[in-house]
Amino acid sequence: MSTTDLNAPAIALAGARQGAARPEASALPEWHNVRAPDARTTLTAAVTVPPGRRELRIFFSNPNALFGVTFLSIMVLMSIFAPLISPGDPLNMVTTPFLWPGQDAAYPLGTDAMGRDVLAGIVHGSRISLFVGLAATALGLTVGVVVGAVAGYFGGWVDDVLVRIIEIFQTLPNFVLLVVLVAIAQPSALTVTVAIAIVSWPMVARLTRAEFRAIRAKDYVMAARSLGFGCARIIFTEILPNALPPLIVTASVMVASAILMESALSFMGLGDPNVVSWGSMIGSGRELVRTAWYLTALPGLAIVFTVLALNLIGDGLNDALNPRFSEERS
Amino acid sequence: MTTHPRGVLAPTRRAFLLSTAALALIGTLPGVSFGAEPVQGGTLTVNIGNEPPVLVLIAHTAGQSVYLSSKVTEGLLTYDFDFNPKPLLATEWDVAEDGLRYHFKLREGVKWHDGQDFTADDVAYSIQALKDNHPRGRATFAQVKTINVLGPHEIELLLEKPSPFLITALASSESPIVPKHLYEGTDPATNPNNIAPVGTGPFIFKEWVRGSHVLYERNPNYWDAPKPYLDKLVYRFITDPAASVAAIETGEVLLTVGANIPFTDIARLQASPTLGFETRGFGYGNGITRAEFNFDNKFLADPKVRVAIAHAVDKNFIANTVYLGHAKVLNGPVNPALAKFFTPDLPVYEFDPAKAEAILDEAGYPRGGDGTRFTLNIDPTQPAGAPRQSAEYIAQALDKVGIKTTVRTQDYAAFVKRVYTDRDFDIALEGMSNLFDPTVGIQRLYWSKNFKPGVPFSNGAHYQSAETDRLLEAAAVEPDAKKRFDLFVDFQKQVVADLPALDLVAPDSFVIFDKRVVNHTLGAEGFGSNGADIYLAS
Amino acid sequence: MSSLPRIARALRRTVLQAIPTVIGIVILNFFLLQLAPGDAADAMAAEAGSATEETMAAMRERFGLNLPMLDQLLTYLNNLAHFSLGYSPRYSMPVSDLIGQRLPGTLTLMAMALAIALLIGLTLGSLMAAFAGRLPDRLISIFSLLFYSVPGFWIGLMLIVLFSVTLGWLPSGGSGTIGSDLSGWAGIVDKARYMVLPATSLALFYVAIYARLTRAAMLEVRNQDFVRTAYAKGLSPAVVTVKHILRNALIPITTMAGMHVGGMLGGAVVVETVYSWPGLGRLAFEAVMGRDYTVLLGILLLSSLLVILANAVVDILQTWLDPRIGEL
Amino acid sequence: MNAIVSPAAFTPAPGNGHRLLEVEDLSIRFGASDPVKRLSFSIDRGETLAVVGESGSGKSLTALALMRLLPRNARIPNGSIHFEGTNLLDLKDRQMRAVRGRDIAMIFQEPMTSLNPVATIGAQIVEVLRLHEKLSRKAARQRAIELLDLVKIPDPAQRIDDYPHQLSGGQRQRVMIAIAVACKPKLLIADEPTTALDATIQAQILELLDELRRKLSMGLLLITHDLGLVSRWSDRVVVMYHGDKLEELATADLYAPDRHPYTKGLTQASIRLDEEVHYTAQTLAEVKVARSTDGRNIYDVKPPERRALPIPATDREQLLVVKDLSVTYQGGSKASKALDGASLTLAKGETLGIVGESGSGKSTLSKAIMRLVNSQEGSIVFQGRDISRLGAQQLQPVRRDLQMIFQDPFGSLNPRKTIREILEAPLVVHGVSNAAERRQRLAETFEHVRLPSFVADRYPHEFSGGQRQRIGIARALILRPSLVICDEPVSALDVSIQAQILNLLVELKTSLGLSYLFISHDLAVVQYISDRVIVMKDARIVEESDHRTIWRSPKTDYTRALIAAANDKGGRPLAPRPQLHAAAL
Repeated sequence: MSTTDLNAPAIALAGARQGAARPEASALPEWHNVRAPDARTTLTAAVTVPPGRRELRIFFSNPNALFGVTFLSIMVLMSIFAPLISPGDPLNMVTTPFLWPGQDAAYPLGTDAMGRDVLAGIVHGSRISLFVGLAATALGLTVGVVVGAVAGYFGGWVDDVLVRIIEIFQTLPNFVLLVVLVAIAQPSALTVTVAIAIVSWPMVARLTRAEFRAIRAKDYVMAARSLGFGCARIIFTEILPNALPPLIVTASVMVASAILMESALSFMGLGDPNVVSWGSMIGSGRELVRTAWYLTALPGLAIVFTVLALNLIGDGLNDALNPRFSEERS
Repeated sequence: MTTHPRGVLAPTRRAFLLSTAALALIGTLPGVSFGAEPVQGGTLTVNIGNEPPVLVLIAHTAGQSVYLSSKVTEGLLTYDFDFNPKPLLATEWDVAEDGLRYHFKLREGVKWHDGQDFTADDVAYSIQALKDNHPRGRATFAQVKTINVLGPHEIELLLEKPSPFLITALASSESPIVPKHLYEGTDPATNPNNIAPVGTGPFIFKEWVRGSHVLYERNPNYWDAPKPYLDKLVYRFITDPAASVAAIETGEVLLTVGANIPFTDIARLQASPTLGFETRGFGYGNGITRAEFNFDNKFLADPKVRVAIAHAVDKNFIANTVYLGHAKVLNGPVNPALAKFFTPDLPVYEFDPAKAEAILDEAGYPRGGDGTRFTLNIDPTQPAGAPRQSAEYIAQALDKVGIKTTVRTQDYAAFVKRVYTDRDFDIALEGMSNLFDPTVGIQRLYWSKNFKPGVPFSNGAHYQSAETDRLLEAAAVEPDAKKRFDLFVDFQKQVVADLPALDLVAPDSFVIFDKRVVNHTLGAEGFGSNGADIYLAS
Repeated sequence: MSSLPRIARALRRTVLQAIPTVIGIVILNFFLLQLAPGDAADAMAAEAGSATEETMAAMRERFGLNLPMLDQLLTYLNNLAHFSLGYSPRYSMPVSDLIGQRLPGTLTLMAMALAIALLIGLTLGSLMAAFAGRLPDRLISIFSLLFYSVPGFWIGLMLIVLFSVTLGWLPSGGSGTIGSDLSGWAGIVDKARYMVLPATSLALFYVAIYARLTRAAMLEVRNQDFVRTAYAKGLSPAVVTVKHILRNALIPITTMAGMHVGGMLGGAVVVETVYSWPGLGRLAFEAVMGRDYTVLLGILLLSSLLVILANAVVDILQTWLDPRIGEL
Repeated sequence: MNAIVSPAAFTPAPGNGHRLLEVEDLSIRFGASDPVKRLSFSIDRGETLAVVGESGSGKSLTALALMRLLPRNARIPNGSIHFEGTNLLDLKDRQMRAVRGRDIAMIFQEPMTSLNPVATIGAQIVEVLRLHEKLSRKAARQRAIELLDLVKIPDPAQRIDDYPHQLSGGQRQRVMIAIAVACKPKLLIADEPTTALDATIQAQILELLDELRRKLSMGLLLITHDLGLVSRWSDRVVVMYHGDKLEELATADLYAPDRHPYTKGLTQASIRLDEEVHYTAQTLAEVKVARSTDGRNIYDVKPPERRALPIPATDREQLLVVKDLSVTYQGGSKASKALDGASLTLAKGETLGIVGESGSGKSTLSKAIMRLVNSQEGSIVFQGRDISRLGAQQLQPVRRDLQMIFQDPFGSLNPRKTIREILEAPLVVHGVSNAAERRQRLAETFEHVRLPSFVADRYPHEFSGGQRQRIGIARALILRPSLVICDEPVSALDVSIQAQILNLLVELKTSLGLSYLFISHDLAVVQYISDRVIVMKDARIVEESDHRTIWRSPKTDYTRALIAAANDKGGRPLAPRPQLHAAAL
């Protein structure tokens, strides 16, 4: 479990899936050390599938993962075609406030306290929520991977310094740091994204560092060094591709956490007021949770299902990516 | 009434008459006991929303502290709903015809909670401290030239110029009297007594668990025995609106004031047979919502643009949709609740987007290719709730007439810095208190001499009008009530014409209480009174 | 070999590593907070609703905000060097007292939440491992993920509506019956009644994490050679699970639980807001909003110490669980 | 060359009336494949039966099947396992548990992981005693101490409270044995019990097992890939390949002429120290298994060929001169010396063998020369230039001439790259920018290592260990180096593959004019391939000599001990094996 030394729940969740059971279809014995030298010959020599195909097959044979992919695809399509599904600015106050879902066929999901169409909000909100989730993850992942890779690969004082920095960020309570950052930068979709990335990169860095330290000692990295490969080449072409599987799993969970963090920020009144996100819908509906609970429940459900879908995808990816590579790396 | 006379120990004739008059008045009010015998005992748990920074308002003005400070630390006077003064620590008072001398006789036999006697020295010290330290006291007592202690229970204030509002500023929460022996020689702002107060009031400070509650206990040696009736008074700080509502519904708090209660829940709570609503008793607040225009913005500096904006915004929408009807539409800077200074006789900018567009076209701001004339930002004072919703509405309304408007949210400190220090704003959507008098609560927003970058709640618009200045300055020292009223009416007309700010609505304030809680609102101070009369009906 | 020297070594290492971290946190946050628009005087004036030039100046002087930034930092570091967290003019009390008041509440809440999360998580995780790959595994997995995916405040509010308003079983907020002089068992019961809902709200988020971690760890350990050895001895599956698998599986879980101590403090902000719980999370939030740097820095320092302490506790726990740790 | 079709017809010798275990027609199935097919054999009381096979032969699965400890996803579609007349496959789980550990016990390959790391060894022994013998806590502890004494753990009363990590690998295996024999089982299954251990320890463990077998009159099922072990320690041998039993024979007949060609190939391919074979004199035999069109295996042996290669002169131009090289690892607070003042020379065309047990510093030496770890003291003069302090830039041209082959063919190839990418990357890095030239070099190298060039676009996981090692060699050779450091290049390979790789290395050396620094713990391999040999112990070089002298007249006790251990385990049975006599514990 290279990931047990991680701090954040999101990554913990990803980490928790490291070393999950192999898929039942596999013909591999379960005991780790049932192998004489050269044992894997017979297990893999006959397999002539390009890498990736097998993982995809395992991934798509997992019903949970399939559900996740389907739901997320719908969400992504919805966000892409939002202007077609629901034309106009979702912030527009179009009709009577507090229409309950089903009360008016023109607004099937009802309207909020300001007479805005909830359906339009959810449709358009998917854009911001997914954008914040994906962009924050991309950013956090990039920074985290670079820092983690440098620390893990070079070791020594570079590692010491970077680990200190990572530790400083990890020791700070995540959400408090997030609030401080957003308070400094003023809430907008961009600053919220960057702030979420800032609080999430250390976990990625830690994970990457652990993977790099493990892979760095592998013979094929030794071989690359002995062949005179440059550091950048070794990091990006030799180590990184092999460190990716846990990072991919982590990324799916990070997107989910970023969406949750955005909604929590909105709950505390620190969301972007000029765009609709699921979080901001919950944030503005939270006071009305007793009287018009659908205003929080509907975007809440959108978040729950999206986060669930992302987590299920993460699960599926883990099942698909892990077994072979955990073996390759063992 | 016979066994527990409400009178004072040695009432002067005048004071006696006053208190009788007050009694008569009270007797006619609904929700207030008459005939019923006050019950001794019980604990009243109150939710005041945010946690107050201090428990004594000698050098502070924080809104939440009002409900706590007055219970322990009393003032000289208390007031009925029409701001007529009634005796508290002062038993008799009179103001000279020219308004330059205030004379007080103080109650005898009153002791501080630590056993020391209450004397005129305490009053003299407190008024000087308020003049030196209190953010509003500096203005209220600005004209006080000399404070003379005439005897152990007698004091006079001599003024430079008349301060007609001074007599209404002596409530417990506005001008508390603190024990000199605990404050002398210290900085009143940081005196430890501020967080663990010793006062003369009906309740004794017991504990303040930060983040959780403040606990007061009955003062058994209160000068107005057998008051107070309550054994304990607990203040809780529930910030989450939904949780505040839950606390009322479950009966965990019996009274809620100053907490954030969603307007949607109010209708539901009003249907409850056990709950009562009180909208009076906010005479020291009188909040209004206004959109202040930055005159340093080149568009907003143009009066036509401001007029166009006034026509573009439907105040009724804000009152009805944002506040769900729990607000009154304003045409001027004075809250109707501040009845002594309110005039309905003001010009109205009717809601007419077409007219707004016409004015903007005429003023030379045609719609561009994308339909936009120019762009503005609007900054609501709070990032959530009614201010933000109002801002969102205004942004939309302005969008419709071609002014592309962006809502920017930030926390309160950042808002204050942005508007008053950095002046990096176009339209600031603010909640402002009129307070108990326009000279104290309104003048600061319009007086050109109060354009002070760095000072919050000053003249943020950078509005400058010689006529307005003249009217405000004259009203500030005008002892005659009628003349003063006329000056303020002229002032209101002037600023409605100049539009340094668009006054939107006056939101209602509520005390939501369990109907067993009796006598919590008896005058202009409302729950900000000393609370000696409150009891829990069985 | 006794485990005491190992524990002592682990502690010393932890402390030595902590010092640069703590200094880094102070300096980083100090400058970070300086970037925030507005200062404590602005915040207090905003809160008060009125101010004058004189009061603003007086406040800035009291807060030390009129000093150059570096001086402020040096003053703060100097205070720290004398084991003082400074004084909060906003709260008119020493920061250490302020934090001290809230610390017990926060700690009990976090401990309770962690206990609930671990209890449910371990149970669900063991079930999932037992049914790995089959329907119950997938169902429990989705079930636990649901709690992970639902925003915490929503769960909190719904629990209040259900258990306080509708059923009237539990109080909706606060940390104890105020002014009651309950002591002994009655006092504990009273506290517990107030703690159930917030602790559960805080815990539910972590349940999914522990459940999954437990599942993974159990499956991982289940395939280890020594488990095969245990079976080869003729032990029954139950004995193997309890005596051989569980203890080994606990090791990664304790690591993670230790890591969550810091995170819980952040997550507590929302829960403490919903339940008006007098905790450090809420205080931290208010300190940010009030630009009360001394308080915020104090809390951040404390939370980092808390994390370090938690790590030390985890170290000790693991030293006990796993004799290999601390040998080198 | 003779090829026959398997399975060979074989009738087991009639038993001696003390039949303990009778396996009949046993198959094991995973999904669609049967790693063990219709296997039959038997073990008598007090007898040692060896099951021999290379990886994937199904021998370990067979052992697990006897204990009914097969992985969950394995099934036994047919066959029976009769133990003292009871078919174990018919027993309920509860009944089977009573058999495990009491009647049949098992020892596993990996002593490092087979013990619970968080329990004391005492507790782990006591556990089995309390379970089956129902001993009191105190009595069980007493017995545990006796057992530790029996398996020759020094100071057992003290060590009983140790945790596994405080013991060496050999000691842990002894503890495993103590657990296994605690209840005096009738059958002891030892699955590759010494594969993970150093040679000197291997002999001791096997000695112990054999002694216990006699003392406790157990049947012993010895599962191994090592023919040397079999010939020394077993009574009968079952040879398996790919799930098929090829033949069963008495150990004495292992080297007889009329054996199954696979068995013959295995015995010929494995090198033994006492045979003193040297690469200059002959090639090694190679076993080849091919699959016929009807799906059966065709076995083929390529016998050794005589040859007479010259022994390179050591006084020629020195390619590598290492002087007083020291490496210190900074591990936290304390520093450990991994290499202490090593000096050596290597002439052009020479193969310098380095032997030593694990932890002796062999690998550190090779990595220090490769500049993969930094040395603190001493010099490395390669091609006349001290490279010990060169920076990465200056080192770049040197690396072209100095290459390395790694031990684990599974870990030395990047699983994410095709073979073409793996082999072309070094060319790109070293400035061969012309794609055509790179293709040409690739084809050439494929030819050198005897790989068909159509495999270039496959990924490493599609290859067997032997093929991967060829790819590893190809990667080392593609830059046309002059010195190749071979770090245990064959120790992870099966015997048959080992012979192929060794033959290839010798061929390449002569055809490409290479020099080798050949590191191995296996004395027989080093003896075969080296011109000169260095012996290392505890980070130091303790002895150096030419390839003949060092085996015949070793100068140090350590070398003598190494040789003795190697001979002990690997020799032909020199004396009759001690016969069974029941002795109580």
